[in-house]
Amino acid sequence: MIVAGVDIGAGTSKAVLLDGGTGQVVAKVSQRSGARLDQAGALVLAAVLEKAGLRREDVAYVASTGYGRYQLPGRDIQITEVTCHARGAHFLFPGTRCLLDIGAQSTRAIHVDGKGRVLQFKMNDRCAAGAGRFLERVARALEVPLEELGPLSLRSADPQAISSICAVLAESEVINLVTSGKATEDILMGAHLSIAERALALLRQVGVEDEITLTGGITLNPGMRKALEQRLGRALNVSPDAVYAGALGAALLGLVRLRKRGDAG
Amino acid sequence: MAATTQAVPTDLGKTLQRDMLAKYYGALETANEDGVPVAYLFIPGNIVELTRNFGFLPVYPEINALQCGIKKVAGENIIRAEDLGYSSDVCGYVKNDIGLMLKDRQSPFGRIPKPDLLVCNYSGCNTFIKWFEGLAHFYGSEFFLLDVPYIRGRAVTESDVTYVVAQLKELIDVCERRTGVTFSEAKLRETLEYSRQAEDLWVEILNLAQERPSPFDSYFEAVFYMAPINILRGTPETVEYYRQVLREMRARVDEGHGPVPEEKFRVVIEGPPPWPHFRAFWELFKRWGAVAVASTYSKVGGLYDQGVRHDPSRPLESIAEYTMNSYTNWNLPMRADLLRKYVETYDADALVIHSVKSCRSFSVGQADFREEFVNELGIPTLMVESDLADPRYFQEAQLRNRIDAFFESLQQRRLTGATA
Amino acid sequence: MSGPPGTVEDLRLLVEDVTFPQAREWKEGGGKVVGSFPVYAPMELVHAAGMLPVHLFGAGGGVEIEGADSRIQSFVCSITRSTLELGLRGNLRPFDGFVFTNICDVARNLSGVWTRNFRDRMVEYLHLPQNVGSGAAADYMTRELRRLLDSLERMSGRTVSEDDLRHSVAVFEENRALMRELHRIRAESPWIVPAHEAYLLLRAGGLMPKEEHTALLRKTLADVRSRPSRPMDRVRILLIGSFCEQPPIALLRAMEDAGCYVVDDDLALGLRYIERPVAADGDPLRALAEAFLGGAATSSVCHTVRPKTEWLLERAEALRVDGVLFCTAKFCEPALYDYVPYKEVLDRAEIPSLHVEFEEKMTAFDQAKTQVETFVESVLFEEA
Amino acid sequence: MITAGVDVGSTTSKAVILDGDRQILGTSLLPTGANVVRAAERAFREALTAAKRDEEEAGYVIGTGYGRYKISFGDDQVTEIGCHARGAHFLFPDTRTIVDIGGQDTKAIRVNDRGEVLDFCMNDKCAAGTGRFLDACANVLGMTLEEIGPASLRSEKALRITNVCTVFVESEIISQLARGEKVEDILRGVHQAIAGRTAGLVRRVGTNPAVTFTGGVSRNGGMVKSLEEKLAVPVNVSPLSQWMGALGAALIALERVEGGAVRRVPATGGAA
Repeated sequence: MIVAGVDIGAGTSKAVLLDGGTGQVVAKVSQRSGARLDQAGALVLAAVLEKAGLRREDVAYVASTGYGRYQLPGRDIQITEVTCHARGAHFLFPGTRCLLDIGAQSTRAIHVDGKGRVLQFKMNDRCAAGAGRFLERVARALEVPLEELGPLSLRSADPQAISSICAVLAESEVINLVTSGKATEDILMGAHLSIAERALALLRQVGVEDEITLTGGITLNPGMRKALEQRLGRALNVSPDAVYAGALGAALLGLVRLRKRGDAG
Repeated sequence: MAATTQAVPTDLGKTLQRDMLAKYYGALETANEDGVPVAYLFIPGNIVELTRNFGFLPVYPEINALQCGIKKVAGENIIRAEDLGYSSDVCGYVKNDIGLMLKDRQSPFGRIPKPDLLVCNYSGCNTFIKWFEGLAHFYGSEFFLLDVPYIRGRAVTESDVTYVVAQLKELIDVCERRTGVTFSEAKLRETLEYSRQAEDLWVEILNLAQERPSPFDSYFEAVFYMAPINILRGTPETVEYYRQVLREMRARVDEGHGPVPEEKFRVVIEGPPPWPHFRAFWELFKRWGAVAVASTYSKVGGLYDQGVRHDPSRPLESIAEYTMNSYTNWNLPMRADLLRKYVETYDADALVIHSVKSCRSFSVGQADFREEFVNELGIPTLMVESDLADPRYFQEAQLRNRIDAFFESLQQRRLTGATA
Repeated sequence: MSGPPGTVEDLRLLVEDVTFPQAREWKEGGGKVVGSFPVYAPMELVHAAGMLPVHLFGAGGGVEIEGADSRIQSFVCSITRSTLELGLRGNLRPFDGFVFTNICDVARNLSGVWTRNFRDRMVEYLHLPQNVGSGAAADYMTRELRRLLDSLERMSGRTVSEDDLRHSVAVFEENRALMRELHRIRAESPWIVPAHEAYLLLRAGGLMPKEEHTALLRKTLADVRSRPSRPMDRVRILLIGSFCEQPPIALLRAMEDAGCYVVDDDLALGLRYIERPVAADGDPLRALAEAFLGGAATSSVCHTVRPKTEWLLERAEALRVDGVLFCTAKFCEPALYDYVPYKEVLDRAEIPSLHVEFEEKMTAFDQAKTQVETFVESVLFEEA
Repeated sequence: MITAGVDVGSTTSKAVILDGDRQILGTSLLPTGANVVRAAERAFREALTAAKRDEEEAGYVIGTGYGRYKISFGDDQVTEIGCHARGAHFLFPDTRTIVDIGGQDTKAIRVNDRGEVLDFCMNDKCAAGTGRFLDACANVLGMTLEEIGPASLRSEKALRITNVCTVFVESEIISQLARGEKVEDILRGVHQAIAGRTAGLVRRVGTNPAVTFTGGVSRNGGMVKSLEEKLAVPVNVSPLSQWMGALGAALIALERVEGGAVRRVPATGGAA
């Protein structure tokens, strides 16, 4: 039997089809959510079914998560993204004990147990918020395309300290660094380090324990990974599939509920 | 002792204070091991004369937090406290102290001993109660709360004094129980006499800022002379210290020597300084030849220039009145009158308000001062914002922009004689 | 105003009405009105002087902040800004006087801002003793209450006799007893009395004449006892931290919908601060003082002889809670300091806890709701 | 003899060239970008070209804006508060209050009858950069800065936007969108929120008429209308509002020359 996990985010929506028998991912799709959040879930679910050559009837259970989890008609259950991210990360890296999810809008630190269950979690207060938006604006101020932020920051020799506590004040610091003529790559590495520091402050509050898995789009940026590893002083699990952690977790938890309902017959 | 006429070494007061603090921190280093009883106190309304009666060594968490700021370790202490769960929105002094505690109280200026007694004389700041309640939780040490009523009308009331004196007696019982030393009123009178003499001398020094040019900056340099009157009161050394500082300042007046090459603007400054960026903040004013001729922060330890004195003939009553007369225990109308009095007495050109996030007991209501002074009294007033302990709250470019704009407009109006 | 509010929706409209209809109606009837800031103030004295006591809890989201934003810095809680905004906009015109108490440095300084901006009104700052264990505290507080009563007498033009005081204390005691009964029922069977209903009833008591509120409580208690009893699969929660600035009512409902039964809370704690009976004989002012010093609720704004962590663990056990929800206003220092030792003792006792921040003016709280949902999921699906 | 004012802002750099009797001969406007020093020089040269004059004729050059310390060829620096005040007073001699919603800060300035600053008040740290606040809102709604003003005017019902902080207003707008609120109503709410807070600042320096609204945001018709509503007074806006800082700097430079000041910095050598 096939289970679907649908993660409806403010920026992008992801859907995953999981084969209950083999426990393997049958298909996965990620696409922009667009302005109409109430349709984003249905659209991405249809896309993943099409990719797998299946029909809606073939799916035994649908679990939704993410910002728009309440807006997926025909779902069996909605589960929050923290619970799903934890379970998904555990599936990708079974040794995971800590999860750091840095998204466009918000940052989340989660401490999980051996089965991927949430023990402690902390969502960003204003300080670690808006990491993605912050980098977009820094890129514009420095006239650097978004995809080059990471690689360019790696060439920094003397990263500029950006100590501000929140994304807005940090941005003013970036602008002041620009107007005082500092090198672009040094400002960029400073910006990455300032996000890393604010995100790691959240992680330390839930307790740091190896292995640490990164999820969220920003963590695919090499500059961001270097900043995090440098500040944390230990290796981090990263995988391009990490962006599907939420949808994957929803499908896995859906499978648990489905089996429970099955036993209950 | 007649003031000797031979030349006064430069920065005499600054060096002597540094030596006194080094000696003080040296004694703290081994206090716990030597079995010396340690009492934690707050600077505003501190009752060091009373604790000294029982041989307590005083520790002031605010001074430790301030020193950490100047020695650039405040940032790491604060982050360590936030990792424990303290919010980014609470006072930087508290988090600095908690951060120190989490690193086994090892500071750049020596190891701070554990408290045997927490005397929470929280004059003027409710956050102090939460600070010491936290320390009582982490250390498990005895906690005595000296309830210091906030001034509601225009002055301390008799009912307030009765209440504080009754509590001081209860504190004496606690101290006797903890140290086994019996209270000696004669010794207290002697200590209070030394305090009174030091306070007289300190006021004489502060008044010298009425000179043109002022011999010292009563905000940025006052901190180099404030420690003894705040935390080492009640000893002959402190009295002698202030005689030397007075001698130094009088010599500066005779030579027409001041903190800046040319004193262009005399200002009164309200609010604590940003310790982690102290030099940079001072520089933003020095560039304009601006000198603080009076400040409220130098009165946090006690409003001696407003007549508050320890008095050996009325020991407990004068201590009680003193505890309620720290600047932050004065209500906002009283603070506004004092600021106006300073502008007049020290012939200042403007008022500068440094509003800090960590200290709401200073900051909330300052915007009303700005409007009252500009609109009703015609005194140019600048308000800028940063923090006294958290280095992450100091945006130099914004501060420079506002300070430059302010003195620019003062200079322009001085050239064309325009009125407000 | 057509009689007492009937439904929960009426209560919500009354509590969220920042034009204070009850106060206006009382004022138009020739009476005087005295407002107090959120946490505890002995409003029996205002009642005894024949004036209407009103508990101010800021404006919630009910007013757009403009004037106050440039007078009160951004690192201060929203209730301070919205209360000043209500004053600047004239919403508090029916009020003849205000009583502030020592909640925190911000509330203390706000009394100074008040005296400067509203010079034609009586402003009192009552110093409630923090050294509650001192032998001199009862005498001191009795003198403070006498001082407040003198200025209330000057304002109302009436001398207040000991009998007036005893009568008012009795009226408040009866009201408190009924409120305690409602909270006892909720702690036992929270599905009968949702938290937002108990909260709205409590808040309404701070807006209308006490006698009218007591009648409303009697009617509600009769109705509550007859409600059907069908519990749902929810998590028993103790909610702490909202003793001064109040969370939006919609956030409170969202937390319940996310799967919580709030079996006890400190919402609007100032309105049920005295937990033990006030002595009916002797000097009524001293009786009020001793009730405050010996029988007050535990809150972050007043020091306690016994560590607050002991109180928290005792409370959590007595209520058989599944978790503790720290729900604190942004920038609320007293609550944020107590959170750290509280969390430490709960972790040691393996009682799950979550910290959520709010601002009274919030209209969107998806993040807070998601966090509570996640917390409920982690408790419910313990073995998932 | 000509004078120049060069305003290096966080997002754009501007320059104005004046002649002896205060006629504007040429202006320039270009994105500041990553290299501030080059932006200042380019702004200065482009304004000279527009004025058909060359650099040697400049009697005095004053730099302003956040990048003023990076203007190597300037004779002096004046803050944008001083320059906006002088520029606005030159264009509207009866103005006594000037409001500038800039990229980094919002300023309310009181001036006397000679355009000299008597008092000023700037935004609170957390309500930083209202210009950037507007930029963030436009970004979340997928619109340009030029579109959001007119769009806000099409709204009938203003939604209340409560967040002062740029980071949190974005999540607030996303929630409103998710609830199906109309974009124009959200934008009206955003403009009302900014205008409300700006009016609060203006009241603190005193709303003495006439009020002049300067800076790039004053080109947004929605903001002008909201500000007039909140202040309950008409507001002067000039097509030159983006060059107000540079114009003020050039005027102050002219006053310096009239006061006998001489250019101390050699020409930039006309580097490309």
